[in-house]
Amino acid sequence: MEVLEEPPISLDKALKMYRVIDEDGNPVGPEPSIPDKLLIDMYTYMVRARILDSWLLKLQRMGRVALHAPNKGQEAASVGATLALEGRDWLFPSYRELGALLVRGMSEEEILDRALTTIDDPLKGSDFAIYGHRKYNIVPAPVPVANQLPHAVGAALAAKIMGDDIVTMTFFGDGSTSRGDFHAALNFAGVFKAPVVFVNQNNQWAISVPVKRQTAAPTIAVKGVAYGVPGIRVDGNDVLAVYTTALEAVDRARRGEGPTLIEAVTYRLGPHTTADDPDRYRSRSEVEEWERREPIRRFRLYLEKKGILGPGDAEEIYRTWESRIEETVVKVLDKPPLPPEVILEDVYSKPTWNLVEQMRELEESIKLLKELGVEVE
Amino acid sequence: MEVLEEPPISLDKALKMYRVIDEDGNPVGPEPSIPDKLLIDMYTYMVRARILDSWLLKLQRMGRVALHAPNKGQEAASVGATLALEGRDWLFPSYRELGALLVRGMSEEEILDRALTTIDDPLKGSDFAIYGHRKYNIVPAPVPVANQLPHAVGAALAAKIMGDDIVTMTFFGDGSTSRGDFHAALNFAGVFKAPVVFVNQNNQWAISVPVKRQTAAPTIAVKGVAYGVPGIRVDGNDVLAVYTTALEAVDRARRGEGPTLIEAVTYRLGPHTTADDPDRYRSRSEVEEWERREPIRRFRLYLEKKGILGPGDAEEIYRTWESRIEETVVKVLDKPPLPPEVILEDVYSKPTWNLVEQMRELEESIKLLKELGVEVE
Amino acid sequence: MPVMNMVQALNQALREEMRRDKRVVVLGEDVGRRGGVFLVTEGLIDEFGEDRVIDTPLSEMGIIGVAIGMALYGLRPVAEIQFIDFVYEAFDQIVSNMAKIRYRSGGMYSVPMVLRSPCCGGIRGGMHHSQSPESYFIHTAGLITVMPSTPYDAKGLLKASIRSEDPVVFLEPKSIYRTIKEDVPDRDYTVPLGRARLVREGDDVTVVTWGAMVYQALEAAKLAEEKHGWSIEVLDLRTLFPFDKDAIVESLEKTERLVIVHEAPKTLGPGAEIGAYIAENHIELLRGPIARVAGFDTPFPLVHEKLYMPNIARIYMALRKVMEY
Amino acid sequence: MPVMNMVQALNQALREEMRRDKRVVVLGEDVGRRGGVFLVTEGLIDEFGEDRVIDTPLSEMGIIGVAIGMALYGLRPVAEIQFIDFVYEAFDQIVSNMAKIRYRSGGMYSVPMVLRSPCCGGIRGGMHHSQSPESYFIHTAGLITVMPSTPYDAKGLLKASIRSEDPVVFLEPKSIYRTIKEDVPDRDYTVPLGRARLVREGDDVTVVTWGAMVYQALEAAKLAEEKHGWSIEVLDLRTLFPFDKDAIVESLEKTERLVIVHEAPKTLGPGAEIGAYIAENHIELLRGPIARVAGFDTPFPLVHEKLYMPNIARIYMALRKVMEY
Ligand SMILES: Cc1ncc(C[n+]2csc(CCOP(=O)(O)OP(=O)(O)O)c2C)c(N)n1
Ligand SMILES: Cc1ncc(C[n+]2csc(CCOP(=O)(O)OP(=O)(O)O)c2C)c(N)n1
Ligand SMILES: [Mg+2]
Ligand SMILES: [Mg+2]
Repeated sequence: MEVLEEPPISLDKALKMYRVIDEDGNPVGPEPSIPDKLLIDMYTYMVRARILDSWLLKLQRMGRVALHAPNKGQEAASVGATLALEGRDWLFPSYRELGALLVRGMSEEEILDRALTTIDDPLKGSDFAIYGHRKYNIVPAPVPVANQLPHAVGAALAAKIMGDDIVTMTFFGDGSTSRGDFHAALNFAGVFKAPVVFVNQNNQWAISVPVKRQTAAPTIAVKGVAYGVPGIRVDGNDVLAVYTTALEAVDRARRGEGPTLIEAVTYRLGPHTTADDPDRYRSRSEVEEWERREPIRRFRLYLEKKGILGPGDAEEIYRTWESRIEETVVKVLDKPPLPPEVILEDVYSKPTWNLVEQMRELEESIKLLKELGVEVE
Repeated sequence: MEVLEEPPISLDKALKMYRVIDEDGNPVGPEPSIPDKLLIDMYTYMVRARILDSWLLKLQRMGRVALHAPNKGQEAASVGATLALEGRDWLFPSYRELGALLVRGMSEEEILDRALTTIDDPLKGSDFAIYGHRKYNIVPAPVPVANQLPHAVGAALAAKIMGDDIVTMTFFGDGSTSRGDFHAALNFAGVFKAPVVFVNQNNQWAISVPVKRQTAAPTIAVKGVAYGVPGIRVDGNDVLAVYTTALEAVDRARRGEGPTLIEAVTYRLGPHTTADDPDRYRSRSEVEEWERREPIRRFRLYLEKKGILGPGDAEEIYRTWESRIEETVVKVLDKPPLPPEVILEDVYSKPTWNLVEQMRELEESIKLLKELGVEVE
Repeated sequence: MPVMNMVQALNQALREEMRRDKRVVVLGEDVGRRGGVFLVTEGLIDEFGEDRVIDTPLSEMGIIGVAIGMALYGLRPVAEIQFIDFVYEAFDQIVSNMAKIRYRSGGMYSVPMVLRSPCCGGIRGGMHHSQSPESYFIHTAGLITVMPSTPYDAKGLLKASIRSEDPVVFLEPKSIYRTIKEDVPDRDYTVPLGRARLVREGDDVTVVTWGAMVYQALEAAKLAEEKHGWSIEVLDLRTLFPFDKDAIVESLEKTERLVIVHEAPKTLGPGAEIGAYIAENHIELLRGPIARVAGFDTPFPLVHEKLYMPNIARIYMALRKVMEY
Repeated sequence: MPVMNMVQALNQALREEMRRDKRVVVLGEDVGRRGGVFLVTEGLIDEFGEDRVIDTPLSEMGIIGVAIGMALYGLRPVAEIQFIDFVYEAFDQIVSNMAKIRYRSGGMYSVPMVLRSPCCGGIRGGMHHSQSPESYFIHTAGLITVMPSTPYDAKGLLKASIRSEDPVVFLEPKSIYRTIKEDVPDRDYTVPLGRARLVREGDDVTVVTWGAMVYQALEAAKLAEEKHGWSIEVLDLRTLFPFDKDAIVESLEKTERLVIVHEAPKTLGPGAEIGAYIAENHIELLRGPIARVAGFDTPFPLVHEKLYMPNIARIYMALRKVMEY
């Protein structure tokens, strides 16, 4: 470390908030040039995520999904950021990124199979609220928050070492920045110039803890300074701002210039999870204020003002996906569940002897339960 | 988190390096007004630390000390910072702060009892390279680096909660900033405005890892930004700079204005520990360059130029303490060792039944070893 | 005496201890306004304020590390880990400090704190909201590990833990947070650490268990009695370390048969220590093999958790094994 | 065949595997220029460069978390923890991810990595440079845990671990890093995971042990033979999980007496599982009680470590106990 006489660091981008359109869909500065088709795709992904989210809520209330972490209000961040990736890139999501999964190519059916742990669940009955699929280079999220951050860095470094032209992206919440994993991941990424993009969804709350109680830093983006990682703060409810920022970050990473920390300022409009009661800790008026800023309406207004969506188009998109997704739900609800044996599989590449013994115990116990006429589930 | 339009943060103090005197002991700006007696004390503490350090090295080579982490070159940081504390304040050192222990009032004899694990070892044969004493509010350092940081924050918060007018101070190295404990501690301190002073001894190396490989941040002090904790970078080989900065930070904490992160830029002139061989990873010329900046010579030149030390005074101080410490070493070398039973004590407030059983096993085994005529130590 | 569930009993224990002793503070994620995700700390912030009921940032390492510092200074912190499955980030602080500071300081410093946390399965919590990691704590010298199975014990054991001079890991089986209700005295009492509770008397087999598994064991005992007339004794260990070896031995002197039931995975689950302890010190008491019924040696599954956890069938199979040897 | 110590054998294993497979990378604190504090990785950076021999920042959580990410992507990382005593910061990554990713992803992703680390006592390393925490790993489903006791095995087991599709915790007993030397083939070979090694044949007692304790057990066996003519069999477990139950049972069929020796603290040390396993599945083989000789249930002490660790006297006492029952 040298004696520095001139501060070479500007915190501007980490403290101000970048946005492309305002809360009523009016441009506030130069607009990125994005093909209409992509703009409509963006919109559609957000709508699909919103519909799927509300279904998962419903299915949880029906007892068919163990737990769901609502995405409502945060669609722009996950859709906008993920659209900046190429198919070959790797994604390390958290539990609140339905939009990202869709953008990567996961279908509603695959997501629902997962959530309902049907026989087709690609993760074979794994934990709740986590999604992933090798086909789409999505690594299933761990529930302990921030755990995935060092993984994203490691995968990025691995790609770099192997000479693969791959970028990784990872999502995490404001609360997650307090964890050691965040610290380690940002630090390693900075030191090794890993081609990784960190997308923080600062949705203002970590369950009941407001971001002011999470950190005394003025923003999340500014934390990048501690790691030599550029931090950029964007309006996370402005899908255009998120997309253009992510695109730049992904390009930067691909060019070998290292990681970026993007703070997408957004808001969780729903409860933390289906097990939460937000009225205990935050005011209705705060929620209402953020309802007005929600990303889908806002982007729709923009697209309509620009004439990219004509009258009725938005409703059409909504209705199309509403009925498609409903059909999928019906189909998935009908699938059989996973068989009991899965609970003893995939611990090792081959079952160890204790698991072989325990498989016998499991089978015998199932038989006995039948004999006894006892329902344990 | 609000949308900030004006960056309110200045990184100046975290990027530039504060110093009072240059490498030849000439003032480079306004000098703090410090009583002569205190200046001489500062000097004396540093000299005592230096002498004790070289004794511990020798004693390790003699096989009487298990391991020592040399302090040479870093005396100004630990002495200067600790002098800012009041007696009632709490210290959470690391393993390289002999000067801090002396400033707090620990005697050479207590330190040597510890290092040699004599019958009088206040920590009863605990780990090596750690020192502490309830009498002086010094909590013995854990060897896993940075572990003590959250403790310092917790103690500071406890004092605040109990309404005690107490500040805590903790030391740690540049490498230690990569650990989760650093992250958690700084974050909690920032959020809760804990009355704690973090003193980072940036001695340029974590064993063989240079600070550039430790973090891509331009300085350690700048990391404070991530936590809303003011970071100040000082010349750690300039005891006056360290002292005045620490004094301000301690005052700030005492006034309830929260924590400070001080980066003391210094250099470890010796090996990492007595088990290390620094020639494997760093150049002699680098070491020589830093030899010229070493804090004791530099401060001595200052004191002599100011006439605070007269001709021969410095030699006198050195000789006095050299012989005093030698006497102490001789005395301590003669003390009997700790008895074997200590290894089963202090696990719980009262021994649990398994420890009672194991005490019997230990006693029987010692008897048997005698019978067998086997020496196991 | 009011009827309470375990959540209410724990809440009352905290409240009474905080009233009794100003040094008792509560900290953790969402313990304040939210009252904890299971409402164990509900209302405490209103009575004791933000200084003593502290909503922390999302850092288990920070929560435990800071609580240790508080305890060192002289407070009696009760740190909540939201689910014990998230405790691992704090493992370094627990193993290297919470458990070792007394030893490291030659008895000069101590860390009288409680780490309390909901544990165990049975609520469809999946891999990271269902774990029973008590083995990690039991193996760590310097810690006391406790798990109540009733509201009465929950209150009394938590109070004893808060007053303990040693650090306590206090595990709360969340599946019975609200399902078991009983009379709980509205006044101060403690349940001593280190002592098991005889839940059911019997002559033929000793079942050692704890937490929610007590109720599974009781069901299996009933079944075995109905089917075969076997008389099953059930011991609730309550304190997992230091465990009440005398109670186990006393029971075995009568039954000569041992079954251990726990949710934690079998391999090096707490049952291993109990089994080995008996095989080492009291093998003459055993008529035949011991049996362990435990969580399988896998991560905790989201699906089929009732098959993963010891259930009536699996416990009954073990009883049959030791009886028919 | 060249004579090597364990450090040289490990170094050669790494070198050969890195030559054989480009996906093998090494990362950790001071593993590059410094060659590791015990020189196990010495010279690797010169041959394989900074991309494959990575000096990391001082963060165990980062080392393991990043290694997991590398393994997910397709590398075969060998992550060094400088001393296993410092592994606990990484415990969340180990328990929640390294051990669980295969399960969590329904077998879609895996983490073929090795966490290697010097362990155990005997070098006056004190509380945080001497620990034997293998129980934590053995109890964690999804991990394989290995500890060699000879240079030959060290090389062969490390190679097998690097090639394993499952994550391996590879513990190296540092006190015998340089004290034991033997012929080690200069060519490629592996020692299979999961199989014990018969170190000494005997008819009267089976001693199950591993790591540096193998040599203590051999000394005690010699003493017992000299003093009483007892014939002691010594099994080196080598893989601590999944452990070679068949080898233990086969030996017990002959000796009918079991002593387990390990440095890890006794309570829920690995000996608990071995003891309980036998008491559960093969109690008919036992003539009398088992015995465990283990580290005491305390933090590892700086002073008197040779009294803390199993030594000839304590092992001999156990042999006497099982023989004289
Ligand atoms: C390590 C860990 N601790 C606690 C929890 C329980 N928990 C689940 S989500 C959550 C809050 C996360 O907040 P944030 O990171 O902001 O993400 P958000 O839920 O707002 O999307 C908590 C405390 C957890 N999942 N992991
Ligand atoms: C958690 C942990 N990991 C590894 C070590 C081994 N180790 C001891 S000191 C050290 C380097 C510490 O560097 P720094 O924090 O800069 O302090 P310095 O030694 O330079 O004073 C390392 C890696 C340790 N003590 N603790
Ligand atoms: Mg959030
Ligand atoms: Mg350093």
